[in-house]
Amino acid sequence: MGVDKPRTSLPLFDEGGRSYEHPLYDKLLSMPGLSVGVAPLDRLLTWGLTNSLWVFPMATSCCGIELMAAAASRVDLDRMGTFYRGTPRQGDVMVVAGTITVKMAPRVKRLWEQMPEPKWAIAMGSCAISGDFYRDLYPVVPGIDTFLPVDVYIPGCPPNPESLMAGLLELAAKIRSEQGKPLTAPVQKTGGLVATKPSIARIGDPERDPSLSDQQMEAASRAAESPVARPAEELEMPPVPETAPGTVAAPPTFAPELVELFQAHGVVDFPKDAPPVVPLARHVALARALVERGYKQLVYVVASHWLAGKGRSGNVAGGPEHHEVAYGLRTVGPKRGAEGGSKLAWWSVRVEAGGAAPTLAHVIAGADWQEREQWDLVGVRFSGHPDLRRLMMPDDWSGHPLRKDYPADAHTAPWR
Amino acid sequence: MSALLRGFVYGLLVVNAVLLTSAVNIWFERKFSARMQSRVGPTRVGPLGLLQPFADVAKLMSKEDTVPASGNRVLFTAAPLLATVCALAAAAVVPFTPDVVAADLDVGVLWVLAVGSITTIAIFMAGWASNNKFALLGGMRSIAQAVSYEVPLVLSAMVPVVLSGTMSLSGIVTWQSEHLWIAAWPLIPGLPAFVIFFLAMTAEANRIPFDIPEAESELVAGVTTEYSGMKFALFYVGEYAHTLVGSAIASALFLGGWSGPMAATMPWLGLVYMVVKTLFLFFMITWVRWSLVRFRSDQLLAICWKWLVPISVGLVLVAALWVELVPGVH
Amino acid sequence: MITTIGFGLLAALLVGSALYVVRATNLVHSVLGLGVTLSITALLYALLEANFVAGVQVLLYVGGVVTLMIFGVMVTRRHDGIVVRSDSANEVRGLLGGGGIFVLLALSILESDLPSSPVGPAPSTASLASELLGPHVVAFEALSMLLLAAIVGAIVIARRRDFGEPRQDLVTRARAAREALRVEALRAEAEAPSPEPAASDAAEPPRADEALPSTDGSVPAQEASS
Amino acid sequence: MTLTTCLLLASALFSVGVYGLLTRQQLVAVLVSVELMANAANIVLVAFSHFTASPLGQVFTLFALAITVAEVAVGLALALLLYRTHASSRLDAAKEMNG
Repeated sequence: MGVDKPRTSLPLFDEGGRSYEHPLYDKLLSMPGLSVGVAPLDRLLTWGLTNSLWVFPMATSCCGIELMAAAASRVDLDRMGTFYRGTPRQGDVMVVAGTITVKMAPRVKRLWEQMPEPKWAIAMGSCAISGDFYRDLYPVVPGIDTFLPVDVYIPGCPPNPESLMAGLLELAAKIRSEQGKPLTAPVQKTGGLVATKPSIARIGDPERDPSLSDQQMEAASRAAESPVARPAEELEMPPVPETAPGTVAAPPTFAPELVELFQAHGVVDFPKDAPPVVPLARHVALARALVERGYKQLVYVVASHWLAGKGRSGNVAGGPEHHEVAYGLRTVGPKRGAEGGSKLAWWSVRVEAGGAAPTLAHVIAGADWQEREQWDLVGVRFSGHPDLRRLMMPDDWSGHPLRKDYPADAHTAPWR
Repeated sequence: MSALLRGFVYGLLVVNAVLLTSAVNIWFERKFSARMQSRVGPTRVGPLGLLQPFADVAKLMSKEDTVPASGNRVLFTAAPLLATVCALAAAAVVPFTPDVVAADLDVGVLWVLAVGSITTIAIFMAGWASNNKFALLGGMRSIAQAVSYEVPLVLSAMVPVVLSGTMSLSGIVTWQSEHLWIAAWPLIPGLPAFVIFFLAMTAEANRIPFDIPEAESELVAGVTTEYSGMKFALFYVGEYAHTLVGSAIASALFLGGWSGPMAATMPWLGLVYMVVKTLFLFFMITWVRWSLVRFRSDQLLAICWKWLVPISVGLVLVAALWVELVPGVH
Repeated sequence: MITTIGFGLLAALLVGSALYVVRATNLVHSVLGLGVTLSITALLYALLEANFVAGVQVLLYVGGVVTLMIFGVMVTRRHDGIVVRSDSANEVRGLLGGGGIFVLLALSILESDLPSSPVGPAPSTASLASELLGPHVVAFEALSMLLLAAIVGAIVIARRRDFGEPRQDLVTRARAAREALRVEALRAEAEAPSPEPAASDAAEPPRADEALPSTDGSVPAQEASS
Repeated sequence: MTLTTCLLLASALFSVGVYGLLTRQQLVAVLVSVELMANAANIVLVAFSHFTASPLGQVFTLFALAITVAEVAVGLALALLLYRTHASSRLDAAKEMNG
């Protein structure tokens, strides 16, 4: 059981910055006599640009709500000629509002590339600026300036609409300050995430800003030294309680009419606060029987990963490494109130390392994506699954981030 | 030859006036929608933000002009031109005063309807040449809508034609100056026909509540999804020009055009009447746009085929009966 | 003079666009080219002082027929297959047929004695109307019946949904093909060296009776792959 | 512009339509070619109407236009049907009889 290696074959940093220049523009400016006409024209175009900044909203989370509020009454971005266009072709400013994950980042990058020049990017909110407290989470991009040339940062969590307006005014001032200079654009590279140089020096990052004070530096290095999370192997768990397994009496929380069915499918123990464990061989048959009894809605499929010697009830000496996959099914129907209501049946299966759980996708259609998610994140295999692909993580991701042996500080993104 | 020259000069005037008015109408609509939503609207450019459309155009001029790599370059470029030209070509036969009309065709109404029907092809071309699924869906919706609404549009436009006995727009206006507005006098075919023409014209111009070809919540930006820069500006202005010219034609067909008190003696007053009526209709469209929500596709077609078409057929019959039975119509 | 130049220009454009229509490899281009051809024909009508017919031509042909045809092309194609390569299988047959007919027609036209200028003033739209609704009113009414019948017939033909077999076959085949693809991908993935060992015998593979469709009616992967 | 040139133009158009009819396989493409031929016939009618100063030609053109619309409606319905039953709009696909 080897630890998945974080992927390393990703594009390098690009420190090029703004180096692209429109060839025709310089040629025009160098022609004698033209500069007289070009200057007012440039002023006119700058006037148009600064007063008609159409926003292409890239809203992924709570900042998006503030983004919407900014266009509504009371703040009204339309006062300065700004409104939102749903297509990148007609946007001038991409406002990235919200956390960007590793899977989302290539899409953001592609949308950015689809915007016509000249274009600007605004990072709105802590997550877009730096990743904020999701920063060290495995799927989160620590700030969009790792792959977009950001022009204006709007701090806040989330920033209020007035801040967004102030940011847009800042951007207009920036555009105005660039008036008369040759039109430049950042180098565009195709494929993967091409990182630009982060414009905010990050505390704790190797590239520190010399302007930071000593105190800040010290605090930052202390923070950097303390591990993000302890490796899973060190986690202490309480020992397994001595109560002998095999007590048939089901707790009152378990639906009484199902006890017999579960026993018929090889369940010997009904723990009080955990799902009963069903042998793998009877797993699908039990699910089918439950479906026939009206338990038709798949509420959850939750898998957990246990290292050798660990189990769901504590340390198990000599216990094998395994996954435990819990399923919950619910009745659906018109009955309501005390007599009817929705009833829940739950159970789990143990999948030893290297094994696979038979899929329920053919019994309950909804199991398809849920099992995909569990495979993607926890790494439990489902045999016979029609479409076992990555769901949450990028397609080329390797490893399963919620496995216990996944390095807690594994920096899987290229900018780490 | 002088007729050609006159047509050229008037055409140039009319085109520029329509485009300028469209630009101002964009400003008006933004201010108006802001008022409807407790907002303020553009304030920063010019007095009351009046220069906002011009700032937009200045910006769009400086934007990169993108053409989808797998799209069809020729059709992609031709589509916004065709759409705008069709909208402006219809303005050629609009009588602004008894004298100011670029081309007084004897089949003016037919010309307007024929040119208007080509706009659909332009929109479809845009959608197809973009090679974008949203644009294509918008184009297909546009065709379904335009083919349907063409029918009540033509039929309701036939009511003034039947009543006045001419297909020339200035002839129809002259008839109304001798009688009354068609929307008012033979009240029964007149007023419903006006309402139907107005609705169908709104649908042809793809304005809310008939804007399913560019339903933003479903289709990103509809057929204009892939358009940027000046090509998008052409669509943007062209849509307003289309609406404006449609309003002008509706007011000429049903609201008496330049006719009004003292218009016969003072031609400039006729121009004022015409402009006021046109802008009033445009204002109505804007008002409807910011008050109503969008119809579903099936509702849109159901309204057309189950209500507007049968009613307008009946209206044409009533108009014919009116001409036959009431003395002094012709 | 202007008429002659205009006619020559229109004729050249007309024949050129018609050639484009029949030669275009893309069906949508072909239909749009037809629209251009018909618009130029309308201009020709205007040159022949038939304004009303020109207007009807644009309204009906360009606005109606071409639009309908575009719609027809779109609904008979799936989204990615809009580019329809229309093949010119029998080039020789076409050239012989078209060329032969043209030669025959041209010879007979050139042999005939035809007037070179109008014998009188062009007919007005009013005379057109009185002709249409006077002597030819029966044909006019019959035509409206024809149109009605054609529309009803078109709806009946196009709306029939009970073709059953071929269509369902398509759907079932598509679904089976998709399932087979997925199973194939899964198998390839299981065989490829992965960080974890491949699925072993510890987990019981779903038995055949377990794999039958139950509630959702989806096709089980085992059947689809066979 | 004489009647002869008009007729020559119409016959050229007609021949182009025949060429398309004989070379094309797609049902919609065949419909397009038929449209071209009908259009040529209409040109003849309008030309005769102009040079004989009689409205009859234009009247028949209007009739022909309406008939063409009917033809296209039915033809497109057939194309749709062909596509549904044979998953293709090629005329070859419709060779077999189906009761």
